[in-house]
Parts: sequence; C-alpha cells; structure tokens
Amino acid sequence: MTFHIDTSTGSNIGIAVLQGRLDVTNSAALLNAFPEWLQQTTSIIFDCSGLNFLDSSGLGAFVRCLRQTLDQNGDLRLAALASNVAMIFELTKAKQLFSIHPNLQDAIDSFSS
Amino acid sequence: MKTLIVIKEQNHAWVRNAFPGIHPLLLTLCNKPYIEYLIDFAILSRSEEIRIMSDGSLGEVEAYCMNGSRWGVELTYSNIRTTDDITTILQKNSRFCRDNRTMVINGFVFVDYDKESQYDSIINTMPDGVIASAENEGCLILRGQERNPDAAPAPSPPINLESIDSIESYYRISLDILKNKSSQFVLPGYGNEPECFIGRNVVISKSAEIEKPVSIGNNVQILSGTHIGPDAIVGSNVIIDKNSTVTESIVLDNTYIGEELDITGKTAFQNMLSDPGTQAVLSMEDPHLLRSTQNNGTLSALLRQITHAITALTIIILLMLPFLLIAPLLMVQGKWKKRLTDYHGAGDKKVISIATGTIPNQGVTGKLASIFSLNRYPLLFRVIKGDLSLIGNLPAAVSDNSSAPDQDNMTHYYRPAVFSYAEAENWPVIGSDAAIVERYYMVHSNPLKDIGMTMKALINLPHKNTPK
Amino acid sequence: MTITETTHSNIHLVALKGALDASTAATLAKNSVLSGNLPTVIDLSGVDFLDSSGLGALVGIARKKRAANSDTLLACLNTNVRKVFEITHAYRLFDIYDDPYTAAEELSKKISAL
Amino acid sequence: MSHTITLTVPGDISYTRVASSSASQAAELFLLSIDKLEKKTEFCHAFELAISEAFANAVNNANDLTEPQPITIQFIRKGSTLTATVSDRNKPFSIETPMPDISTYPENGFGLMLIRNVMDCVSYSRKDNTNTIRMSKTAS
Repeated sequence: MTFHIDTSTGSNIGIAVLQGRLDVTNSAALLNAFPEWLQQTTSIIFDCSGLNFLDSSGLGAFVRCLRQTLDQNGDLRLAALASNVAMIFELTKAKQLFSIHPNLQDAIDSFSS
Repeated sequence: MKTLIVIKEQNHAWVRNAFPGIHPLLLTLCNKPYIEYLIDFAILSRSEEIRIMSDGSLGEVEAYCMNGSRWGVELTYSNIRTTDDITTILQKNSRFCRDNRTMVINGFVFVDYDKESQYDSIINTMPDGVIASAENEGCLILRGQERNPDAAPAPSPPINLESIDSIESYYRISLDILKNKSSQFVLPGYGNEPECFIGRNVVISKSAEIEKPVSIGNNVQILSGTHIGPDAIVGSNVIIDKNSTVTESIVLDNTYIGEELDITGKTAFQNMLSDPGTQAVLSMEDPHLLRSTQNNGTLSALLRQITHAITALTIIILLMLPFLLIAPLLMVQGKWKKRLTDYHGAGDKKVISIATGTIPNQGVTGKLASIFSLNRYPLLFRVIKGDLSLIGNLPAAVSDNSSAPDQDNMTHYYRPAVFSYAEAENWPVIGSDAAIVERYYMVHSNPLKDIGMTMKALINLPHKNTPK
Repeated sequence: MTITETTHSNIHLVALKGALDASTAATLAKNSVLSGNLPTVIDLSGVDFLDSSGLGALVGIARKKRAANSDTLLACLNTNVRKVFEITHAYRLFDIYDDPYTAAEELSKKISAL
Repeated sequence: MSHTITLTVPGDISYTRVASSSASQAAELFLLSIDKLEKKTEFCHAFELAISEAFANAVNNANDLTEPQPITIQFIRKGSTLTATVSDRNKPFSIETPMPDISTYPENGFGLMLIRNVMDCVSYSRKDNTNTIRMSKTAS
C-alpha cells in the first residue's frame, strides 16, 4: 500500500497503489491511512492492478473512503480492477457508487475532463 | 435400435473445475441432468438399449440412472480406455452392437432435438457414418444394419449438435433451452403457464417478484424483496435471501445467495460465482457475502431462551395427557429404547449428554407416540433447564466427527435443539441440505418465528415418521 | 472355481466360472496359461462374484504378462464385477470387451500387425 | 423375537465363500422381511462383498504363532438397517487405511476401500483381545 501525488495533468491527483489482498485483516490499515491522504488532495485514485482479492470488509473500507472523499467534495475513483474484484462490485451493487476505469491513465485523465 | 453414449473425461474436464463435486453427466441444464437429455433422445429414436461408456468413473451416474427402468429402457455401463478410438470402442461393444442399428453419441455434446418429432425414420434410413457433428468436438454416428435401406428418408428435422466445452457454452445452452426451446424438451417442475417451471416445496415470499422465463428446482426459498428472472435458472436446495436479484443467471443446486446481492449474467455454485463471458471466477470465501453479518446480542439470546422455555412448558402441559397415557404402555412393551449420547453443546457448555429415544412406529401405541412426537417429550425439560434450544440444529454427536460444527459455526450458528429447522421445513435432516436451511434460520429467526417453526415441526414430524 | 481353456484366432481364451475371492485366487496362479507369458483373453462371464483378492490376482496376471510384452484382455464383466472395477478404478488398467471372441480377434490382429 | 443371526466360521481362507454367500442370503432375507426389493441386487452384493473382504482381512491378520481362531459373523436387523459384524481374536488392525495409489496399482489394499464404498457406516473396535469390524447399510 503506497501513496503518491501525480501532477502530470497539472492538478494534484493522489494515487494509492493497493497490492495483494484487502480483507478483514488489513482493511483497517487502509482506513487509518486514508484521512492523511485526503488532507493532501481530494482527487484520489485507487490503483487496483495489483489487488487480487477483496472481501466485504475490504469493500466496506472502500465505501467508507468514498464517503469521506465525497464529504470533502472530492472523488475517489478506481482503476484496473482484476476480474474477480470487479465481480464483487457487480455482485454487491457497489458498482453504481464508484467510477471505475479500465487502467490508471484513464482514471487520471478522467479528473481533468 | 441401440444407443451407445461415449463420453471421455477430457471432453468434460472443465466441469470438474467449474463445478467441483458434480459428475459432469449429472450436471443440470435448466434443472434437468445432462444425461437425461441423451436418454430422452435415444428413446425418441426408438432405442431399447442404451450403454453409457467412459474412461472415468461412472459410479454416480449408475447410482442415479440405475438400470433405466425409470425410462423403460435397458441401461448398461462399461469402461473404455482414454486412448481408444471409435473403432476400438465399437469392437469392445461388438456384442451390444451386433445385428442392430446403433447410434453412437460421441462427446460431451448437447443434442438439440424436439420431443414432438420422430427420429427413428431418419436414423433407420441414413447410411452408416457421421450424421451430425458439433463445431468443436463430438458427433452422432450410425452403424450397422439399416432397417429399410430402400425407403426414402422421411422428412425429419435436422439434428443440431453443440459441444458443451466450457462454462460459456454451458451457460448459453442452458439459457437458450429456457428462453427458446422449453417446449422441445421435457423439463422438470410444474408449470401452469409456459416458460415457468417450479419444483416441489418452493416457498416464494409475497413481496418477491418472479419474471418469466424461469426454472426453479425443489426445496427453494425465495425471500421477500427478491427479484428472480427474467431468464433465471435456480436449482434445488437453494435459498435466495432478502432483496437479492437473480437475472440471466444460473444458480446451481445447494447454493445460498445472501442478502442484497445482484447476480446478473453469472453462474453461482455453492461459494463460487463465475462470469461465463469473461471466465472470471469469484470464490466467496468471505463469509459475509454468504451469510448475513448480523450477530444476535446477549439480550435477544436471553429473550429467545425465555420464549423457548415458555413454549416448551406449554407443549409439556399440552402433551402431558398423551404422554402419561402412552409412555408407561410403551415402557412396559419395551418399545421405548433409550440411548445416552454425548453431543456438542452450545456456547460454553462443551458437551451435553442426551438420552435420545426411539420408538418404532408400529402398533397403536407406537403410532400415537409418533403423532405426538413423544420421543422428544423428555427433551423438552432440558429446554427449561437451558441445555437445549426448542428449535435450532439437530444436535451434533461428539463421536461423529463429520458432523461436528467448525469453530466459527460453533459460536454463531450452532444451537442444539429438540427440533431442527430442517425438520420444520420438511427438508432433508442431515447433510449439506439441512445445513443450508438451518444456517439460514440461525441468522434470520426471531423468538416469535421460532414458536411458529416449532409448531410446524410438531405437525410435520409425524408425516416424516410414517413409513411410505 | 472352474477354469476352461480354449483358443480363438490363435489366442488363448480362458473362461472362469464361479466366485473369484481370497479362497479361489490362488487357483489362478496354478493355471499354466494364466501364469504364462502368452497373450490371453480372460472371459469373466461366468464370474458372479469378485472381491479385492480376486481383482489382485487379475492385476498380478496382467502385470506379469505385461512384463513379457503380452496383453491381457478381459471380457464380459457382469454388474457386480464391474462395480468392484468401478470403485477401485481398475478399469484404467484393462481393456474390457463385451465379447471374448472379438477380444481374441482384436488381440490376434494387433500381434500380427507388429 | 430376536433378529440376530450368528455364524462361527473356521479362520481359514477356504471358508471365505461360506461367509460371503451367507451374507448375501441374510441380506436378501432381510429385504424380503421389510419388503424393499427395488435395489435387491445392489444391496445383497454390498453385503457379499463387504463380508468377503472383512473375512479375508480377519484371516490374514491371524497371529502366525497360534492356531487359527474361528471368526464370528453376526447379522443384526434393526428397522430398515442391516448391520454385519465380523469379529476375530487376531492382531489389532486399523481401518483408516489410506486410499491405495492408483498409478502403481498394488495388488492388495483395496479391501477396506471397497467396504467403505458399499456400506453406509463402518466402524472398528477392539475389546477383550477381539477385533470387531461393524458395517451397516440401510435399505432405501
């Protein structure tokens, strides 16, 4: 789990790279780290290309992060979901809550348009 | 006419991965096991004998189809080697094929026939050789003496074959049967209107919406706020929990779909959700997607214990008279056999010893005892004592390791009881079928509902005990 | 257990009759054709009962012949015998025919093709 | 009236057939008495096979030092369940044998696997120097 600011499009976009599994054992870590990221920018992307498993507590963490971002008038977008992670979003209707992009660049570009 | 069905392991290897535990020949397409389609087609072609061959195990198929008397045909089974070609296979069955027109169905293929058509004329007049083949793999071959070689081939609908070689083709063919071809086959379930097939013991809650076409198996619970269909195939022993949607999807047997889920364009099998299009598989190891997250607090547990105790007391009083009249008679007759067994207890009580009584359902006294479920009567006092719940799980014996609840289930989802939810619902009482209904009620029951379920168990049990 | 030896298409054809279990398995080993090195078809149509000892004897015969580059084909398994093959997966080891004569002819063809 | 049949058979392998065919007949009689004949062949064969295996197993377990001990076989009827027990006074053994390796296909070791497959419930106990393997199957 790393976080950096991308300025390639002129605005500050926070990119969190998530790796491996996000489940009941480590979703709290994401929730703890998130407010700090939110202080740096309110345009945030979760790069999920390395995320290969997500359970409902992980999904719950995503939704809480999104809620916090929306409260700050920002947006949390998701990029490069693995097929099984994408299925969780479809299954739980969480798909409607997030803007989901096929790759990181797409997600970055979506903030400037 | 005879029919040889030749299906090798390699033809259906994908089934073992996608739906582990299901024998591929028993995999259901629109709730009808695959092999039954082939048997039906063989019968339409006037086959009197059918032989099923494989290079793998056929035990489960044999246990299911037996000798074919159910269909009025003679069914036999035989084994071949993986390397055998069709010529060798015919040699190995030379006695079976001798002096007979033989149709060979080769490969894990779906035969697209129509039950209203006659296939014997085409099969009897066509020359030897391949008469139909599937795009990828599998064909229909004719061998042996033609019955009327001179007769002109009678007009007959073409027979299309399609190989079932992936979860994608399985999904496509199954939904195609439901949507467009349901009149071509004999499909299981009652339907007083077309495109709607519903099996036995299906409970559909009032606020659930069912949209045609759908096919629903046996022992299915569809709860409030759910939306099933259009284009949904729901197998047997399935629970679709509150506010979930199942559209353009197949839910296979013994599957529990949790609350608030949206199953669209998928196949769901036990804890595996697959997308036939992308071949992506989601293994729902996360318990919350399968079960509700709600955890009964101590207060409601106390409330339940009190309700159970009061209800037990009421039943004790109601059944006191029959018990006092019949029990001494049974004891004298020596019909009441008791056995003390150790069972897993709930919560902090590790082990509870219960004397379970069995009463043979014979004679006037035995029948009366069965009507009033008197063998459970002494257990009711244990409810008041707090050892058992009135309704919950069938107690798991300590000695029987297979049925022991695991640690997680033990804390939240196991409540040994006098009556089990499965008994109340008339479901199978042991095995995974029972587990699914009991787990459902563990999560969803409330004290009031429990009283109702107990009454249901009291009413249903005598029927269950009555020998057929 | 009665053992009847004949030949068909120059192939030894051994028909067994009776129950093939621990008490009779040893008699197979005493038979010169079965314990020999020549290709053989074993006709099981008269075998109404087979247990694991009987199966073990058949596997032993086939294995010995295999070592001498000879085949052992089986013919006519009845339901009870097939059940034992099914449970133990022994069907993976044998070529099983429903007619002993066809089996002998096929075996003969295979040998002359070599 | 008691519905138990007890057979005592000399602990010699040549008596295997006596044990197994009695089992088949006991099973047939049992089915006849409860009038459930639909799966007769399968049910009788299951007992024939299981007893054949259990008997051979008991004999092969004999202690080489002592005289062969007789083997006791019992058939107990209870409701629609028939239970067979095979008891011997030989060396203790285990019924928890692993599944034999199919690829190498040993010539023995399939006995208990067959018993487990054809019976509904199999258990083993040792008491007073006696091994008892208990096998039951319910007619459906």
